[in-house]
Amino acid sequence: MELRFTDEERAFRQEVRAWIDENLPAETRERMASGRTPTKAMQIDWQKRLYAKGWAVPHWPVEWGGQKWSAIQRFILSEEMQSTPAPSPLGFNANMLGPVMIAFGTEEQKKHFLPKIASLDLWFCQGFSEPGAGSDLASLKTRAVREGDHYIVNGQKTWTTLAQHADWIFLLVRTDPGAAKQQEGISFLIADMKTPGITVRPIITIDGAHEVNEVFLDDVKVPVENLIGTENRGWDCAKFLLSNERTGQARVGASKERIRRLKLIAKEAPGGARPVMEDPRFRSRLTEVEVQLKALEMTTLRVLADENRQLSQRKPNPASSVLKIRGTELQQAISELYVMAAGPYGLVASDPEADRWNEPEVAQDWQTLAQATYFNWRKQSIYGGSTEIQKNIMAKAFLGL
Amino acid sequence: MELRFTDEERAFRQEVRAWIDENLPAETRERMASGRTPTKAMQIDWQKRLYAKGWAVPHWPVEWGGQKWSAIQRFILSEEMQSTPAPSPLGFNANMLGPVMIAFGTEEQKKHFLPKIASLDLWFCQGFSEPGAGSDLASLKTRAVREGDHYIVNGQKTWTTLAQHADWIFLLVRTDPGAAKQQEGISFLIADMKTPGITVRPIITIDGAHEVNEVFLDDVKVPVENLIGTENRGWDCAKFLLSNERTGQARVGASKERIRRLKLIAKEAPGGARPVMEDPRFRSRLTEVEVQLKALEMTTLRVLADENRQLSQRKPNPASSVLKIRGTELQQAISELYVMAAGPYGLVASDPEADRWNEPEVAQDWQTLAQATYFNWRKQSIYGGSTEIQKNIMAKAFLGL
Amino acid sequence: MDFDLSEDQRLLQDSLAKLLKDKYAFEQRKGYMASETGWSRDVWAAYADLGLLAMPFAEDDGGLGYGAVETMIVAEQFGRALALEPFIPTVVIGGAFLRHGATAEQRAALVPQIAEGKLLLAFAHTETQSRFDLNDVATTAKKDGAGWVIEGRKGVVVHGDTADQIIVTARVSGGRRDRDGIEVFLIPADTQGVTRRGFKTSDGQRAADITFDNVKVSADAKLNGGLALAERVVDEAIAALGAEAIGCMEASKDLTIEYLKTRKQFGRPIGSFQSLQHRAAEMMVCLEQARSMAMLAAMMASEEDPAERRRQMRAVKIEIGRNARFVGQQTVQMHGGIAMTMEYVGGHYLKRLTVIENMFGDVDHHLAALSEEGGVFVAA
Amino acid sequence: MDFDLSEDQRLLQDSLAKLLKDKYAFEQRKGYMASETGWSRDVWAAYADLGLLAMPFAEDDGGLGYGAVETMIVAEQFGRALALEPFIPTVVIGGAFLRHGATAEQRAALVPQIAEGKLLLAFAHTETQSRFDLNDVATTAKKDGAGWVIEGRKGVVVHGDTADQIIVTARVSGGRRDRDGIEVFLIPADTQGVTRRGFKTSDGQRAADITFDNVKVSADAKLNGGLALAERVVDEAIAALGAEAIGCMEASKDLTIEYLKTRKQFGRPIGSFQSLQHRAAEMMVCLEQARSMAMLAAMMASEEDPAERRRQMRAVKIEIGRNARFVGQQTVQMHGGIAMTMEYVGGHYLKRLTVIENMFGDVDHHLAALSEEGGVFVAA
Repeated sequence: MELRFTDEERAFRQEVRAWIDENLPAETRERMASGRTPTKAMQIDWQKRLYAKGWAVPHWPVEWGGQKWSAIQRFILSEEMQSTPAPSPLGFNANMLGPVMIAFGTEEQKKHFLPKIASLDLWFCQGFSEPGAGSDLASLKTRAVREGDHYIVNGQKTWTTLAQHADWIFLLVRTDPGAAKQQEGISFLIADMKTPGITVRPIITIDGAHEVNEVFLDDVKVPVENLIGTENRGWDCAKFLLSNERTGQARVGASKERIRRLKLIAKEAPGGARPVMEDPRFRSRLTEVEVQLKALEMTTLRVLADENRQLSQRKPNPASSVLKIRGTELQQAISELYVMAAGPYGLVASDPEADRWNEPEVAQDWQTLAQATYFNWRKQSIYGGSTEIQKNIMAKAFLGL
Repeated sequence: MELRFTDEERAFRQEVRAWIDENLPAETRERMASGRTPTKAMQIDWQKRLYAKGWAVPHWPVEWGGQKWSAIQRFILSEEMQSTPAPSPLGFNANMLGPVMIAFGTEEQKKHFLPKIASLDLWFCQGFSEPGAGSDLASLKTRAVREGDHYIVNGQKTWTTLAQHADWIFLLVRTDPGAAKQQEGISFLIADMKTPGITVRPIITIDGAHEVNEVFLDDVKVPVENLIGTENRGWDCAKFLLSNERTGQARVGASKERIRRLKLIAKEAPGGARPVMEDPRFRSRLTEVEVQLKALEMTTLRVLADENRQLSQRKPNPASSVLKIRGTELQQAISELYVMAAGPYGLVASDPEADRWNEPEVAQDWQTLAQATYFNWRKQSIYGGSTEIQKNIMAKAFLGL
Repeated sequence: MDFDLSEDQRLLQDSLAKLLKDKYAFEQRKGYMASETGWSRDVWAAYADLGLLAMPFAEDDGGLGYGAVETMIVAEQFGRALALEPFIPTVVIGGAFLRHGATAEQRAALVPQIAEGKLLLAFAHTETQSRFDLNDVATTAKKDGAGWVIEGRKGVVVHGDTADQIIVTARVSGGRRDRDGIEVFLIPADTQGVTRRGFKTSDGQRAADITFDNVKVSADAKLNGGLALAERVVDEAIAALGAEAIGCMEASKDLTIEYLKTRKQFGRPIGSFQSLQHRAAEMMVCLEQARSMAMLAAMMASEEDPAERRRQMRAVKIEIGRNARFVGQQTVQMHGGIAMTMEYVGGHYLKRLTVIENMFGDVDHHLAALSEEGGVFVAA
Repeated sequence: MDFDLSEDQRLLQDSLAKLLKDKYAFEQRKGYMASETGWSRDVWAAYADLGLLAMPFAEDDGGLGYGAVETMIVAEQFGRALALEPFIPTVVIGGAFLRHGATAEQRAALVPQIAEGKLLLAFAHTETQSRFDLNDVATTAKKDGAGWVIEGRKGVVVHGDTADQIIVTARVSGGRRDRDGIEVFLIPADTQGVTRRGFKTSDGQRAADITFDNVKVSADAKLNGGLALAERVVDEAIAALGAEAIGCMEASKDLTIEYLKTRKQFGRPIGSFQSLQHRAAEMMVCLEQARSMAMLAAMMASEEDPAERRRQMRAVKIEIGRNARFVGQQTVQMHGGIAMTMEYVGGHYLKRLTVIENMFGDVDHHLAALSEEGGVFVAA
């Protein structure tokens, strides 16, 4: 048992930090520091830089652009990007589709797609959720009927994150509606978003953001070579994908960055008689969150260090549910601290067109984002396996029920 | 809608307070103020004084010693006793068996028993719970077989509060084991604790107290005239009893008294640089509890004011579960505040034989009681319908599931 | 003590509920929100017809002489409907300033206009540095002959963009945070030197940032009462906002329970899952506790002892705020994704409840103050 | 970074687990608790045989030279078993005082005795007014020729009733709460003027109230290091207590899950009720988070920067304390009545966890201090 970072790991962190500092465009860093998501152009630009450096997909096999790194090294890169803050490589590409294709794809698929997935030459979105399905993913209804060398796909996907930016989509479709169990008879396809019959309709979330979409599939012709894995065994790919990389869900690095920024802000934030940061109650609440975050950081490292054993057993570590549950809670708690810090000026809505104004602001930028972020982050405990689903998984894993 | 106490109600409160001040023995008040339960002698003495005044069972019909009071008046008396603090009339007698006998008993039973129940001439205990039954009360196994003009009772009761003081017991027994549902075939009996075959064994709780007991019933002969209500319909009595007087479970008056006392204590309690009460965090926690207690006080009054309507409809107000759930939480939260206030000296165990010592105390009395009370009050969310059961009831009542 | 509504009160509740049912379907509300004012002048006129805008004023002044219980009933209905109109700024807050701080002449001139729906008011008290402290006032009022000159800037003036007159706290003497030296002025919004910049609030309603640049007003623009007046009015506003929160929580809870009953997952209604049942029960507990506090607020709104009133109102703010947060968050959580969208009413309750929590002091603000004032049960 | 136990560490864990399995059945424990010492001298001898009592000392001093990870492993096992022996007072705390504050001669004289199980130590720091502040010391030490005279009273000295020597903080100069002027003395319990009054603690263990009345000790009774020494030792004690809490929480969680699987109500195992399943999952989350902090504590126990070490140990105390409270309370709640009784082990975990939370500062104590020191991530 050695509970400290080694000298090599510390040196690696310095190298990563220096490289990010040198290569991350200032506008990207500033936009992210303000608490906003990167623009499409920023995301692509940054991922291409990472790809050129060999750091876009370090967890992939070396032959597909990965690095022979330890889990700790990968954690350090990821944490440094989150803390800078810099964009992380697009999860749909790097953590979802890529590993699925590596595990289940044909050689041709790998050769053709993996470099484009890693470099973000092709932006993928995820077509899993459907209206009415929610956490019950396997109840999906989108149909794909084989006709010659195509599947004809009809149905609807929803909550499709950043579909408006995507070049391609990977999706689960039902190819055998007569299968005995609902998890059977599902297939995993990829499709070009420009295929006729695919329509994207924005969903505006309660904070006013356009992050998610509905995707309508109307007689969409998908070549059979776009099938990943075996027909009717798509649920294997889905399960593999969902159990993959849960450690990322804790987002400890990002939360630490948000906390650091909040401390700076709260030192100046007007609190009547004194800055907000000097209110002992606010500080206690902040410290309570920090302490839990420190514990979560340690838990993340423990899960990571255990990753090789887990991978060889091909079953998820129940502690990974800990990461999702607490990681979510802490991100939400931090968003509430921002709302507290903003006080009455938190009522000012963030204006997506604010850049165009020449007038003085009616509130500080961070104040106007506080409530929007709080509202937006309620999603964290809903998507990617809701907190309720995570607890069901844990109960199953150790109650055996 | 009139949300203030009327002048008459205020005058009534003054009358009650004055009478209690005049009649409550100083030792009783002191013992209760220290956070201890009254001794048997204190309980009996006080209830006899209340009975003589006509205040022991004001919620009963006038012919059986009750008063024609409004629910608010009854609340005022009860709250004043809790705030003094004075013992409340023994719940098993005044709120459980009494009302059941009034509703289901024969004229002979009423005439013989009700005065003794009200005056505590007979101390009753409750034989409902059984080992292995827990919240699933209706799964009880104690058998009563009719033989001539007696029932022969065999079985075991548990969690029998203050059975060591009791003269009599009221109990649920299974008289028809072949009934279709487990709630059927149950009867409600009363029995003299001196009947041969009844054995009481103490259960010591984690705080070291002897409050509850096991009661073994071994061929106990109970005369048939001790049946309350109809044979095999005892569940009706039990349900009636359990839905009765839930408002008392909030114990707002007692919690207010504990809070008041804690504020006095914390003003002196050593907190290093300053008394505990001057720590802003402690004060915030205390205030959070007080605020909820204030809300619970209002909720109690609302439920009380609604009582007549509820009674006529013979179904419990779902808000009464609110009282039990929050009342319990607040009592437990207050006990945790005492633990915090006690600090390191809270580790000193309370010694039941402390009275015998002549040496100086190693800690203040309230400090030694803090953790014991905290441990003891964990029971509040378990007995009398656990918090989980209360939530099931609420879900049923308004989800209709 | 009696918690039942009188016949008249029930009538008031029913007629407003009916009006809102007609006028405030979610799609209609969207239309009002998208309009320039951000609310509906037509619906405002309907409120006037119903007498709502005359409610709190004395009959002598042209009002109905209703009290805090009626305000509670009405605000609760507005909360259920997520109504957007400036009832609280104009009728509750503006009304209270006029009742407690204006001369008979002013009331005679203004109350009928309010009652008819022709005069809108807004209360400008927040400044960039003040956070929630009413006594933290950098805006100045200087004597200018018989009148006054106002200088300063006020932020987040709820419905300040459409108000005809602005009620402004300004300092005539003393340091920025002194309790003495604050006066309240009633200033027509079209007075020279008043500049307003309207914007949307995070719940989709409207507010304004207002600057006062050498604004000259007459002597009678100053109301009587200073900071004590403003605090009394704010306490009445807290009671009304609390009642609005109750309506909002109740609608939110009803919507959620309906959803739990009808939405199916894993082949059964999600309301059959015990963890959600218990959460729903907890929502109910929160709602009932908060409702009790809204009633306490109605009771205390007319309390003459300012220290006692303030303490109880802080408790109201704390308990309603905490429980509203739970109910709002759980409404979204138990619905899942659907309540994260603008197109569904669920998330809008969370947003409105968040804004209410942050008006006139958030939970921690009042918790700190109340615990420093000795808590709830000081004299009991 | 590597969280796996080494072969030796696993061996240590296994052999202690085996010993405790033999010696610490619940009924055996009851016997030890009822004895005069409140713990078992036989079991203590078995610990000595296993080398546990020599663990933290340098090999040169007659020890095994083990570190904080080994202490963690051992303390966790003691937590699982609810062991009653004075391991932390004697070996962890007493040991650390000797390692960091004693002369080579003292160590040569005392370490072998500890290792053989013949010398017991206890740490006397709490005073009636001090609460959790180590620097709040009214007990005095006055120069007396070459030696010292100690005067004062210490409370809640854990296992102080059976200790052979008492480690005492006393003030040689300065005001009651000054950080300067505190020294640490090692005083044989049978020195004239030392009066002990033993009592049970709320978890059924033992402690003593100790008065020092004109107690004369020699010059070498004073250890080197003063308050900084005491703080360093307390940080090591916090790490060990944290590990003990983890063992206690884990056993508590295991017991509860076993109960959920086997106990039936309403015709089915109560573990089939989703609300209890989710609560059990939350227990698991709490345990894993707390366990992470126990590891952090083991890592930080040897940190030389006292400010950094202190900050991290506060975080450890806070997170383990919060989670331990949840696990302890839920153990009782999910069991129901059975865990309210002395005859069942469940409630004893709650009691021990409560005591641990209240040793060397409760959650709020460290929360206040840590938030005033700038929080966890100050330099990160």
